[in-house]
Amino acid sequence: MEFARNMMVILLTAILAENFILAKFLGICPFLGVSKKLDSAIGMSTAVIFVMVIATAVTFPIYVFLLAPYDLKYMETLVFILVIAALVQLVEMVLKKFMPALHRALGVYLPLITTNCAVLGVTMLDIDNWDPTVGFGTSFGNALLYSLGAGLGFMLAMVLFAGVRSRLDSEKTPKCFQGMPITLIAAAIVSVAFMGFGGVVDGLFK
Amino acid sequence: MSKQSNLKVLLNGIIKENPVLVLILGTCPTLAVTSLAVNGLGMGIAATVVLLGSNIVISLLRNIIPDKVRIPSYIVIIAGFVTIVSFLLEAYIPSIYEALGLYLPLIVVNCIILGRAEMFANKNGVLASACDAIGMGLGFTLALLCMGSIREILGSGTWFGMRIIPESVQTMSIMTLAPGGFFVFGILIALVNCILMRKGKKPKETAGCGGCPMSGKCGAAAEGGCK
Amino acid sequence: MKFVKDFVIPVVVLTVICVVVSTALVFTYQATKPIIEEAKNAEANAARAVVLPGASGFEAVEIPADVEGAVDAYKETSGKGYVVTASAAGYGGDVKLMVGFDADGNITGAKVIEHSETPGFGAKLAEDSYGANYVGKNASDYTQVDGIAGATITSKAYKKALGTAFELYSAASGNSVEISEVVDEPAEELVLYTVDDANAALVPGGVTKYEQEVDKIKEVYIANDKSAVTMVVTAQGYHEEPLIRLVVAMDPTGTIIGVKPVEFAETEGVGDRVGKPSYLDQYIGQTAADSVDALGGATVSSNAVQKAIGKAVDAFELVKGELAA
Amino acid sequence: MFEAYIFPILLVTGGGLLLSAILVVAAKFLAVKTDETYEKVRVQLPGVNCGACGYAGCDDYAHALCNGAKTNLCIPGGDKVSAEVSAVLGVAVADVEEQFAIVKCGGNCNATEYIMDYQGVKTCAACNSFYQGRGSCSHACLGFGDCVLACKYDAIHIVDGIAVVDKSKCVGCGMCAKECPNHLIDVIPATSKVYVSCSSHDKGAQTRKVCQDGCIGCKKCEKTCPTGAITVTDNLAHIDPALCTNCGACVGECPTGAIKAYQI
Repeated sequence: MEFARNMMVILLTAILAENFILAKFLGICPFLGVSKKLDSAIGMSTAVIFVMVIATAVTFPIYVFLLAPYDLKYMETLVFILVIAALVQLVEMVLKKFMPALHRALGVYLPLITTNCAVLGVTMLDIDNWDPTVGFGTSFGNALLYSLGAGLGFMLAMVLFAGVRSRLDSEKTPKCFQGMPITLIAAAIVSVAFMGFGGVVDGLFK
Repeated sequence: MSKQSNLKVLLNGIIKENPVLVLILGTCPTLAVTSLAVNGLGMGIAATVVLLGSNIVISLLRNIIPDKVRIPSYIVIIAGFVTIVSFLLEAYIPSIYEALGLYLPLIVVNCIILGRAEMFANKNGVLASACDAIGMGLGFTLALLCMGSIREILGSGTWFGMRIIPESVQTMSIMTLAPGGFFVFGILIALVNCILMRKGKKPKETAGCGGCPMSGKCGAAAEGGCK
Repeated sequence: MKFVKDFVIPVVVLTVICVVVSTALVFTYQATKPIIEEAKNAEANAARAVVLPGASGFEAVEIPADVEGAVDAYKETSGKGYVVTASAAGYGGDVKLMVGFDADGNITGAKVIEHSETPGFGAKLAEDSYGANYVGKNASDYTQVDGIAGATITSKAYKKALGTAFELYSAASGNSVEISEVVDEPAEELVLYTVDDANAALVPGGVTKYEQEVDKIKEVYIANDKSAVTMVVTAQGYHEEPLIRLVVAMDPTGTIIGVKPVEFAETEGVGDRVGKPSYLDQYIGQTAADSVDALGGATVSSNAVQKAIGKAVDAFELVKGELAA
Repeated sequence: MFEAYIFPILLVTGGGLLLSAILVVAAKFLAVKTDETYEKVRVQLPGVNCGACGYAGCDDYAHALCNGAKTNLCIPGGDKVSAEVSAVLGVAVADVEEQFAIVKCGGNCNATEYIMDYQGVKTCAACNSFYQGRGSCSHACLGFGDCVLACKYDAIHIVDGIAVVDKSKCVGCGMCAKECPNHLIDVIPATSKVYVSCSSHDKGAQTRKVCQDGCIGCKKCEKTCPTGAITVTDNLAHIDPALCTNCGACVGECPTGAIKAYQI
């Protein structure tokens, strides 16, 4: 029971309380650029979840077994970004080969993910949340869960926003507010709502 | 583009093509770090130093790096500079290092730096790229500084720590939190749009994809995801 | 040739770049490492000096592994005392607290060095002014210091971290200290009286009803031995229609000797704290209604109580003659 | 000494080499075998995925073309695409039967008026589901431009409240026809110049009351048409493009002007 409760706390905090876009400001470039249409938003978010989980699966062990024992924390940035860039290429090839339909839907967004702050951000946050006292198994599980939650939070914000934007476009907004500014103000309001979740998650499980 | 006088390239970065307010690039640090003006300034300067270094090195090596490994080598160079800057900050200005926290290493994936490297540095001489880097860097720092100042003054009533609004007035602490960032950024871009419109130029329609290095290869831009 | 141009050169260039960049990194890291260490220590020692005034240098002390929430412990080189850091889970995340002790275990200073509590409420505990309340307290009476209203979770976390700090102190200094546990103050319930019970509680000698209406107050009672007067006063609370009814007792000189709640329909958990003895008893010994400041987070209900008691104080002037001189 | 200096350099360079090796090997093994003709043919097709050729989009049509489908089915591409595809496949060029879209509703703002000031979601689909739309005639064009959004060739616009097709740009892909909730848009061969600009099956009296431009089912056109191309079913005239010789007799005869002709 304790294990399930702990998992739910990690997952829900990553999705709601510390939402990657609306609370942590990671991945804003695609958020502003790609959330214009619902299908591109969903496509992008699925690709991001896919790469986030795989990136964590690869970078977390690298850090725990290769970097930490030799006090190489400063190499973290260089190694992680290289791994993510290579990973994106690999995922694109694998998708193209084995799942052409999925590649046609998601492959379009994969190059955009290499320069996406959210993916590198999640790998680094996993390292911050890693405490060495807990065994590798559980902390690796937590890291994967956290990146899955982060991806789902990313998708929640993107899809939520594709809906908001399509309604915003048909409304009459003042000339200079059209396009980006009105979207940002709408994002501000939505992020206030997400701020409220902080207490909810703690209250729910404490 | 390369024949312009270097000064023009410099000014272009600050006003005409301000990376944050006009091209809407590098928005992650802009929103995240500007809860205090001094943090905005710190991030701006750190990004400028990295941009300057990487632009110079990339424009030096532009004929040597073959096209096949262009992106990975740029990434390695930029990551190198970012790590060096974070060492210097951690050693000499620990307060800024603590404040920037996670967003300092994230400069690596900042669209401005990779974008300028891909768009400008690998096509022009060292001096022009250096000027462009300084221009873009200053534009970035200015935008961050004014974002930071607005949010700090409204949010905690101080500016660079000096108290502006008297203690008795209740400050809007939401400005220092996440929603404030979105809100102030939206208002700033609306302001820039108004100025651009009054001068007759159409505000930049594509959001972020225009200057993003990956837009060439990325389907989202082509598919109009960025309109 | 195409193979070389197409495959070998790119890999070679990339490898060379990797080697160059990583060597640059390694050398810069080794160069700046001492400076970073020294900067970190200087910063930490500065913070420790704030918490333990007059400290010259610190040396690390082994901390027991089983102490939950322990971060580190340092002994002051000239034996002036100890500085320990402990952390506890607060509202928004962990609250890291640095506590200084003198040689025999009294707190010399407490400072929050890391927290993510909500600004305006939990963050108030991080201000130095709050830490100062604990100076001089020791292991047994540190729980008496009351937390900040409106930030109960953070206040509890603060005290829990202090408890851990005491454990670290006893481990570091060797003299074992009896640490009083953080006991949650018994949740005060709102005890409502009927008018007669209130009168009986306030004036043991019994009261008789005063026949006239005094300044719009209908129920006024005079103590049989004329030593006190009690009045039932009302005011609109937070929700406008339901009233706050209190029984206020005053002695011949006009000082309040007690206030009992008769009717209290304020919001549960926020407004009704104003009806509890811990707040109402503050009026005892006061002559004016506004001498007790409002309760944080329940300003509207506190103002209503003040208004009600104010009515009693004003009416007292008219009925003063009835009491014994 | 080794750990602090040499190991990080080895780690980074080794890691870089390992990653690039994996990528190169993967590029070799995972290379997707795409046959050239499919690529070359697919490039010629406009990529509108409209389905006018009868296949599920351009990729599907390109595959079908590789195994011998007819090269003149791509309506939007027209003769140009048909010629290029035949050139690539080395098949005889067959010209494409040009088509374009028509809007079977003439009820613009001077012919009819709205019965409500609709403030809901500004799309035809939404408006149509709200008590059959805002027009006094329930079959009318709602004027919110769902078809305009669907058209990739910018060939249809809202003029005076109703959709109007711009013949010069329309390629007949039929994407707009799919979007229209009242199914007012048809795709007819370019050869026929005359069409009925109404889709109302209401009784004549009712149509006359709500719209001056509607077909009241008086059957005059049916009588005067020399080739019998017009049939009036359920109070609405329908012209069969195959029989129609564009003589224009019906246009003059129609009392309400519901039958319109193109000038080309």
